Amino acid sequence: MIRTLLTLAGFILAWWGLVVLFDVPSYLVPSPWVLAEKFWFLTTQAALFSHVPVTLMEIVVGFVIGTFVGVASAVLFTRFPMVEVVLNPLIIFIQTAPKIAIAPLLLLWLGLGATPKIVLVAIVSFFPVLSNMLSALRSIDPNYGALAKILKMNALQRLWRIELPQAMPLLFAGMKVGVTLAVTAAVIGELMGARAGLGYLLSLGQETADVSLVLVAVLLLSLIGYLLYVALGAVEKRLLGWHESRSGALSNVEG
Amino acid sequence: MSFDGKVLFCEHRPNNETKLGKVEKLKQAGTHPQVLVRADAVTKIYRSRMGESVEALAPTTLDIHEGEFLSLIGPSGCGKSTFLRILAGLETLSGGKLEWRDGAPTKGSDVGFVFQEPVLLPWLSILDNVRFPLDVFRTPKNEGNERARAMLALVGLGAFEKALPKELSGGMRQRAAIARALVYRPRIVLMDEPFGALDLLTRDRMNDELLRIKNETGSTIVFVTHSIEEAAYLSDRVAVMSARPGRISALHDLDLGPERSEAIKDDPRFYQWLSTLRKELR
Amino acid sequence: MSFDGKVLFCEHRPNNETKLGKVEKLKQAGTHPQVLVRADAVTKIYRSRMGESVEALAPTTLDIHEGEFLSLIGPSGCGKSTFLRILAGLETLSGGKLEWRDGAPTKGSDVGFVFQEPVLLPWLSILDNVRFPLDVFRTPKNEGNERARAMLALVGLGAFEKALPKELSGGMRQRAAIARALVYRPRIVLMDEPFGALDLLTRDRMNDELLRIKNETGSTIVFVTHSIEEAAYLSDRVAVMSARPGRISALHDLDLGPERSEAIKDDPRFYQWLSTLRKELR
Amino acid sequence: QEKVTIQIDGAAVPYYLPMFVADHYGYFEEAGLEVEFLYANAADILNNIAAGNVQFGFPNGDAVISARANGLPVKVIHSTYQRGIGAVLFKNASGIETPADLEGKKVAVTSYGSPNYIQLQVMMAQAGKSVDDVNVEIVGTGAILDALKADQVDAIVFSMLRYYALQAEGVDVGMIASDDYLPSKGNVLVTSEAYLGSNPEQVKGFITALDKALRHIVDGDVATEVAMAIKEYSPTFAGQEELVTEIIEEVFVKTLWQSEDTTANGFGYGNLESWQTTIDTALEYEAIPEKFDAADLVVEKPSEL
Amino acid sequence: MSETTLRRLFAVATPLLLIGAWWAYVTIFNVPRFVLPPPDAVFSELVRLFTSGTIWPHLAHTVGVIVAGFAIGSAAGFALGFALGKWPRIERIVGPYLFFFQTAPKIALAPLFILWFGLGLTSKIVLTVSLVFFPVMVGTILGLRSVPANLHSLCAILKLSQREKLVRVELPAAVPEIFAGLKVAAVQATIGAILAEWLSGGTGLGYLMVFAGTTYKTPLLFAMVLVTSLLGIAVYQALALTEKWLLSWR
Ligand SMILES: Nc1ncnc2c1ncn2[C@@H]1O[C@H](COP(=O)(O)OP(=O)(O)OP(=O)(O)O)[C@@H](O)[C@H]1O
Ligand SMILES: Nc1ncnc2c1ncn2[C@@H]1O[C@H](COP(=O)(O)OP(=O)(O)OP(=O)(O)O)[C@@H](O)[C@H]1O
Ligand SMILES: Cc1ncc(C[n+]2csc(CCO)c2C)c(N)n1
Ligand SMILES: [Mg+2]
Ligand SMILES: [Mg+2]
Repeated sequence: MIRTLLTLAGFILAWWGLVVLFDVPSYLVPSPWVLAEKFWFLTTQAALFSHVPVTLMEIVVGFVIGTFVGVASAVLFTRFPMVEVVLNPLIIFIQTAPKIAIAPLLLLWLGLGATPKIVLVAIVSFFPVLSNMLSALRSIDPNYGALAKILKMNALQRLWRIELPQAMPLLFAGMKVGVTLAVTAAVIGELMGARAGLGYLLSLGQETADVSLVLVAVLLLSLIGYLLYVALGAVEKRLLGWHESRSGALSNVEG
Repeated sequence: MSFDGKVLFCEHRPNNETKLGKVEKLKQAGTHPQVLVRADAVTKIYRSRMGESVEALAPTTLDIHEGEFLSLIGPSGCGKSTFLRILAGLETLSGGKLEWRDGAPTKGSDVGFVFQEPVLLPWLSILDNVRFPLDVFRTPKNEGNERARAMLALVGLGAFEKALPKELSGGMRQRAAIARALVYRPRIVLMDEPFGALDLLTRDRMNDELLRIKNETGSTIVFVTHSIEEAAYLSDRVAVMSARPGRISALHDLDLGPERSEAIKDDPRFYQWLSTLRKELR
Repeated sequence: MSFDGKVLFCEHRPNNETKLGKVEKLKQAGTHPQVLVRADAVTKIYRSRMGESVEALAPTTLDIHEGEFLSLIGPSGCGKSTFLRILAGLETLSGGKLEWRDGAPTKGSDVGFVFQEPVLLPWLSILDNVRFPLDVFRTPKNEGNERARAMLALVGLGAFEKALPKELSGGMRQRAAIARALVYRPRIVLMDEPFGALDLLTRDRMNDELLRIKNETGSTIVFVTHSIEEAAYLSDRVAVMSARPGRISALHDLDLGPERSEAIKDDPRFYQWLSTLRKELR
Repeated sequence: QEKVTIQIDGAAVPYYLPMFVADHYGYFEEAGLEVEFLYANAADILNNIAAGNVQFGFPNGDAVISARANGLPVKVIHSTYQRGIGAVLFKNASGIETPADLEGKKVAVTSYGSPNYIQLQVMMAQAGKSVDDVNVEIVGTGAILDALKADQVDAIVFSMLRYYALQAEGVDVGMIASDDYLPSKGNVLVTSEAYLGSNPEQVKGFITALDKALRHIVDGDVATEVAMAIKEYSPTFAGQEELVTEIIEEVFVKTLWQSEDTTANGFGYGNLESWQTTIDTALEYEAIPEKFDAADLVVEKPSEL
Repeated sequence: MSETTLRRLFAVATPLLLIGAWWAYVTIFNVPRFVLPPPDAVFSELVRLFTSGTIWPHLAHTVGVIVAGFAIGSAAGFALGFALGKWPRIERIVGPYLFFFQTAPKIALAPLFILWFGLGLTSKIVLTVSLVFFPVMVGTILGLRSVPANLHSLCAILKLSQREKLVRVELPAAVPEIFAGLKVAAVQATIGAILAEWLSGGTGLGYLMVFAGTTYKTPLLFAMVLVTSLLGIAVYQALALTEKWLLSWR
């Protein structure tokens, strides 16, 4: 904790130093002080923190949906490989199709509210979860399948008691990638049409050439993403104490 | 032989009181032993990655009797595990068929399997691993814990219930896997070299415990081992397998009576069987 | 004892010609056996996930002599694997120290290790798995193939060189792992129940092969087994361990002579040792 | 009360004062409308209007021409800004003063299909040169301002509003207004043909409210309204009230919202001739695929709808 | 019908079905062209682009950015993943910055890239790389850390050098995790290339999309979306095939 604060302080000092040393104009990179002022100004005058929950909600709800659908699809794909054959091109199409291009379509189908943003977040966080979960399910030692068969476990029990725990490390890796993409997706969603949210603030900053506003929005967005990431890491640590990736097997130090 | 009469799965459990071999006893009583499952010309051909095929099991016919203790012995790679896995329904057949008297077991709690390697769930403590089948069968948690703890004490792991599998020695893991297979008292238990990683003392203790459990529950046990002593000590019948292609080369009905204890090791018949089996394995 | 004189690692290999135990013979010759490595009050405490600690190895002192065959026997969970892994440098010490006569082995080809479970690389064929150490040591491919094939033939897997590990039976995998540990003729071989998954016949053959290889190369072998017969048949010395905390409770210098063959099983001293060891294990 | 949505180009900047005034003083309510403001880029706005996702839009006039030429059934119902707001922006240090000075300079436009590019072509042609004499760089809307700020380019052709934004940021910028070379329209009120047909009352109501707001601002005190708008609709501009007031008084009130045409015909008058010139020039420079009649696009007298 | 025939059948049938559904949706709901053009309009646009040859420089440019960005990004992600995976201390020190940077929306950072790397190809590749490296890095870290403990023991016994251990044991063992990352990275590479071209430059499929978007040439827009997706699918399939081959031992 203390070290985190120290490195943070060091980072800010270095930033300040560079800005002062090279006399970087504030319209290119504002100094930490200018930024702090902006932050204070936005908080007191422009209800900055009314924008945070808007975006946070889009990210969290979309991410949860995306993760859930990702896991479910992976399970479906491993149970019925044909489903993957049929759906995979469509999935990659949806992933790579520039969201900006299909924005009006999304609005047409989903309206103007939070839904299209949530759907966008869900779409992008879905894919890393799917990809990693598939990989995980396919890596499971067949012996565990045999155990499940002996005990005549039904599909749900197998999923819940054997496959999910086993897939947990890769699933979390997928979720970590997913959560970082979710932030960007929420921003893109808000660019399609919004009146609040950090993505909206960001575009407002760009519209008005206000670098500090842009940076405050970006930093808050990153912070949201980072905190979600850290939260995932904490949950992972709790759940994955048993796994090799958590036991320092690499460094060969004793437990 | 026809499978007449609708007898409930494992309903009929012989009560072993005499010193006669089970099959013998049943013969005396004028009844045939109840066939629980018949492997009828069962074969298994594995197709390897290179497209070559390995005949792991040549057409093999074998009846497994209700309530018996049947051992499989044979050289490494002769198809013992394959046969066991086929009985458990883990392997598809390349030929022949498996006839269950009352249809293949439908409940998970009907069959217990001890794999050749202990297949423990690495994220569960030893207690949770042993309780795992009970959880799957929705046994109340309290009762499950009690039974799992009792089983752990039996295999000498009472002090390790909180440990993770990776924190155990090889033999301890194997014992945990045995506990898991027995904790729900399955009607038929298939064991693939369960005691291979155990020292003599532990092994002897486990042998006796296994017999005790079997007598209590009347389970049918099919048992793979490399130890001839173990096979002779435990079994009603011993099937000797030979390799490439795997098949049953001899099948013996041991006349050592249903009750086994250390005393049996002084029985001259026991030594006779040892030497017979040893010879057949060469 | 001081380690005086700079003798090259494993340079001095006793030539066993008499029927005397090695230690005995060296004593007669007026020399002490060369200590290859000394475990000096070595202890190992595992700290488990829950913060509890398990004393796997109480302070243990043991000299391992150059060129000897030393067996470790003891109940499951007593610390045999732990001790072996400590010798191999796979485990950090919680106390004490390991003194190598000429410094700890620096080359990969100095030490061979057979793990309790066969540790094969699942993506390599059996031949590639066995050749793996040779590839690592940059042996020319041709020579490597030749040596790996010879080793595979020795363990009876000649026909399976193209198979993947998962296509083998448990015992076959174990044999492949043994072949891999021996293919580069390491100076010291540490074997953790290498023959546990093998049938009697294969086991006997492997025992003899192991002795042959040892005599050819003069390697030092530390061997964990659950079979007292095996220990007595193979070893110059047998260390008996007892459990919780693991320690060496007895250390025997078997006076069965350096040359071992089936004949030894008729030697009354062999039976004496068996019963001694059996008693000590109780 | 009818719920309608208007999508406005860009973000909530106080220059959209008429909208805010109409909302704040209940002019929309009077017209039976409950108006929701949303923000997006011009192309999305026009697509959404055409698709029926939103009822009204307030995009740039040039974008509407392009949309209409490509078959989007959109209609300009109020030519709110009488002049174009495109402009060449540059740092004064670059020495640029007239279009002729752009020769040999790096000039960024957002795309070869954008109105900015036509404006640049027209400017160069009128200076007796050609667009080939400048180094045109394509930089997207998201980065074009930063490209200028960081001296990646010498000039950009973009919205003149950025001129004020840059000045507020402390950048020493200059501007050449495109409208002096090629007349066009800035933000205009747009709806779809379908909505105009089915909901003429709402459309009329909106226009009435907007006109009322414009009148309110023009006749009243800009400073008061700007303070109100910033406080309620555009809080990030807090502290810049004076600057904004000055810009609105000098630029918007004098040159954008009012013209000779509006004095004669009321706010939002659609001068078809001037619109047609813009359309024809776009065609001439191949920015639109085919010619069409300005009257099909623009309502000449909004108040008479 | 065998599974492979079914697979082949569906490889053709799925796209056809999708196109059918697209066409039906457009006709039945009378969706206007500027929202979603009918398939035939998009295809004739595609045919026009390819026969006239105008697409080639754009396609080549985008493919170049995708390939370069994917290659450099994967390599960087792998190298970083290796460093962070091997030395948890490094992860503790630089990890937070990396994760923080990664969650920053790239659209917002893009101007910064232009500031640092100019208007040319470099900033586009850097932008793509910044999207590509992360999933590969996360996969690599996990892959390396999940190598079974007993394989580490084997390497310790044979005293494998760091490099040799990586090549002979850790990489093969980590293939599933790394490829899970690479597949996500493939998709990210196409998104990155399009995003980069959307920000600057007058060539590339991304530029054509902006052009099409601002000039309401919806068939062109969707033609580009289609081509981009096909590129993504191609990269993805190539990866899936490679993975299948590498994991044929399973
Ligand atoms: N990684 C670990 N973490 C915690 N405890 C461990 C770990 N490895 C081993 N132990 C404990 O150390 C003790 C000795 O284990 P070891 O594997 O050395 O036994 P062993 O003699 O080889 O037994 P076996 O014959 O069953 O293989 C056991 O009680 C075991 O629970
Ligand atoms: N998945 C597989 N693919 C191909 N061949 C296999 C497979 N599993 C087993 N085999 C082959 O089948 C034969 C029998 O194997 P099985 O495991 O039944 O032997 P086993 O009698 O249990 O031997 P052990 O005592 O060594 O465990 C072996 O020759 C083995 O190579
Ligand atoms: C306050 C404000 N007004 C209008 C626009 C619309 N716009 C975007 S680009 C451009 C120049 C095109 O010629 C214009 C006018 C804006 N973004 N912000
Ligand atoms: Mg087997
Ligand atoms: Mg052990």
